[in-house]
Amino acid sequence: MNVSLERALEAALFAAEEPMNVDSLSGILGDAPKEEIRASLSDLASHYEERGVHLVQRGGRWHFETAPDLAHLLRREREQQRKLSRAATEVLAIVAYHEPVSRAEIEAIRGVQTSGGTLDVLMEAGWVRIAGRREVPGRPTIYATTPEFLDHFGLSSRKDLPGLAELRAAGLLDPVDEAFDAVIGDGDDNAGFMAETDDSAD
Amino acid sequence: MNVSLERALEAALFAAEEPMNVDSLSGILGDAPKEEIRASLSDLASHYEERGVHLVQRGGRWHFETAPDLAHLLRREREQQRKLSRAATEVLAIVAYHEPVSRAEIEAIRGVQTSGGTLDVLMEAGWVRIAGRREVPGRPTIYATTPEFLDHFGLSSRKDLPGLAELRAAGLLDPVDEAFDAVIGDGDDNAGFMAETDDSAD
Amino acid sequence: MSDGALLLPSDDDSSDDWNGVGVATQTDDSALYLELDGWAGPLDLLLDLARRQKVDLRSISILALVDQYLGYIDQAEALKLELAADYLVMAAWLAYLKSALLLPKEEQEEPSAEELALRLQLRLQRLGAMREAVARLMARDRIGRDVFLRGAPEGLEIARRTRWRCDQFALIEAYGRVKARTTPAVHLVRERPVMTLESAISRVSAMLGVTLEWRRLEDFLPPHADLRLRRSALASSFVAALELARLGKAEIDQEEVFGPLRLRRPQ
Repeated sequence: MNVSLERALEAALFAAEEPMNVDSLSGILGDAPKEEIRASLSDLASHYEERGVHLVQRGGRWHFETAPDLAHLLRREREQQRKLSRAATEVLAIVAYHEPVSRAEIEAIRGVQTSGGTLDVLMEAGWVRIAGRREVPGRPTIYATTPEFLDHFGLSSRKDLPGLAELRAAGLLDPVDEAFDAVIGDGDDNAGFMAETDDSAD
Repeated sequence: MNVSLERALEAALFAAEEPMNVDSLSGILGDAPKEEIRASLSDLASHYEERGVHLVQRGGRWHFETAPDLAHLLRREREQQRKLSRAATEVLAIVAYHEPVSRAEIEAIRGVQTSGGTLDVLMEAGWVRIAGRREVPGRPTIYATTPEFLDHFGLSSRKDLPGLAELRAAGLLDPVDEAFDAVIGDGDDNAGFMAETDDSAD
Repeated sequence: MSDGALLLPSDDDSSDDWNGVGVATQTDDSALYLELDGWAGPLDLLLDLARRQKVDLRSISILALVDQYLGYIDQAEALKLELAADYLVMAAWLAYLKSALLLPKEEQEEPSAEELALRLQLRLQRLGAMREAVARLMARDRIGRDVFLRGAPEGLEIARRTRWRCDQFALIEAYGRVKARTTPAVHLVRERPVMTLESAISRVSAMLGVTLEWRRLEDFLPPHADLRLRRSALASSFVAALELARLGKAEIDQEEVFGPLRLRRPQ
């Protein structure tokens, strides 16, 4: 165990205003070997496991946070978080589980139009970003989640999304058309069964 | 040693936005007995003594801070040396020979477009400054060199620009000679560089 | 997938489990049936109704669902509640689906009612899956709600300064390179004193007013002007003279080719 590296990492991560990845930690610590940093981070994380503060990794970036079981002590100290609307939480989940995903695809799943404001709120929160365009006619913008999203929801990676593996295995993340073809066997496609709905209570 | 109290104190002090005294800690922790809090704080402080983060008490209030011996890691100026790019060198030379000069003029002289980033680099280097605006339609920003430029290149004034006379003798400066003379000859930047004059005869 | 999973097997099942809106209204959350803004669109309402069947979404009865939806729409219309157009579009579509589902199979058109029902079911499954995902996602330990970051981090100061390097030689060389590469396209017109035609006309006609004698054109120029102004004034005054002659306000005389040009007031 490299005590001095561990101390330095501890100090750097305590002082840091944002989660840090191994690269930037290495940069701060005079280009310490990344393998050693990884080992020390893992030692540090186990040291903190039982304590009131935990060292966690989210999307490749490390930060300290308070232990979840102590939330009740700390919560009242904090101002209430702005609550996301139901539409926003739903759009967020769809982006997270289906990313990258276009607005039309989000709307197809929700069955209602999604106001641009909803995506804006999620982008402003820093949880959703524009991830380019889909190379299909019309080149629609596609959206994906950000590292901050993983931070906020305590996910080490997208693989940690609750139920992701099961949903994927059940084909529930596949588009309806694909699932339909899979069930029916051949692709009789133009059953466009549902009129695309207009605006509704969103 | 009261582990759960210690964990709670650790989390509370970690999340606190300012140092906390025993009273307010007791308030957060459901009115825990202050004697126990004091004992746990002292245990915690010894636990952290050898670590990269210390728990310290100042004027009766407790907070975490990074270990003093690691301060150099966290406040580090990283200076990197970089060679000025070819494009930036050209722009710098043009500014030096023609100042004050607008970006459009720089581009006209170089014969290629100049990215705004190039001038930014020169300004960041401290060699070029904004010298106002040219009083022509569009009021373009004009640029000039700084005293640091003279220092760095070992010139006592712009008139010392080495090779100036030679360049001119070689005819390299001819097409812009007049403008150059006008600038060198009198310091009046607004000498209607490009403006057609009205009746100035009477 | 069997037909049974896709469709309600038969009428008896639906009549047992479901007795129309009236019954559904008496369930614990009867408010559901009055709260029109509670759903994010028809699909959402359908999902909610499907959940009431308390079975896996893969084995819901589409027919029962259709009846419930249509019942809801009827109820809402009876209460004179304003329905968004998309609810009515869905109702029309579901009414069509229902009638198709009740037709004997051989009379069905393409796509078959079963296929349409399957698509609806697949959509509901997908929306349902996301609804559960939302609940599970929002229940995680979230920063600022369940876990907290350091309240007052010192911050890492990494002032990254770049020191740019360049020397005199590189500078001069660069300038020479630019010059060698391009013929400058900047046209810099220096400020230059000129005499406009208007001022020449007024000057020449004023001076013609004070004498009757022939006078050389050069005499009409400003006496102390520098060379460049004189050239401008000469050109302007020449044109002014022609203009005044055209107007009959001056006479012009030139005795030989390239000889002096003389002016006077008309006699």
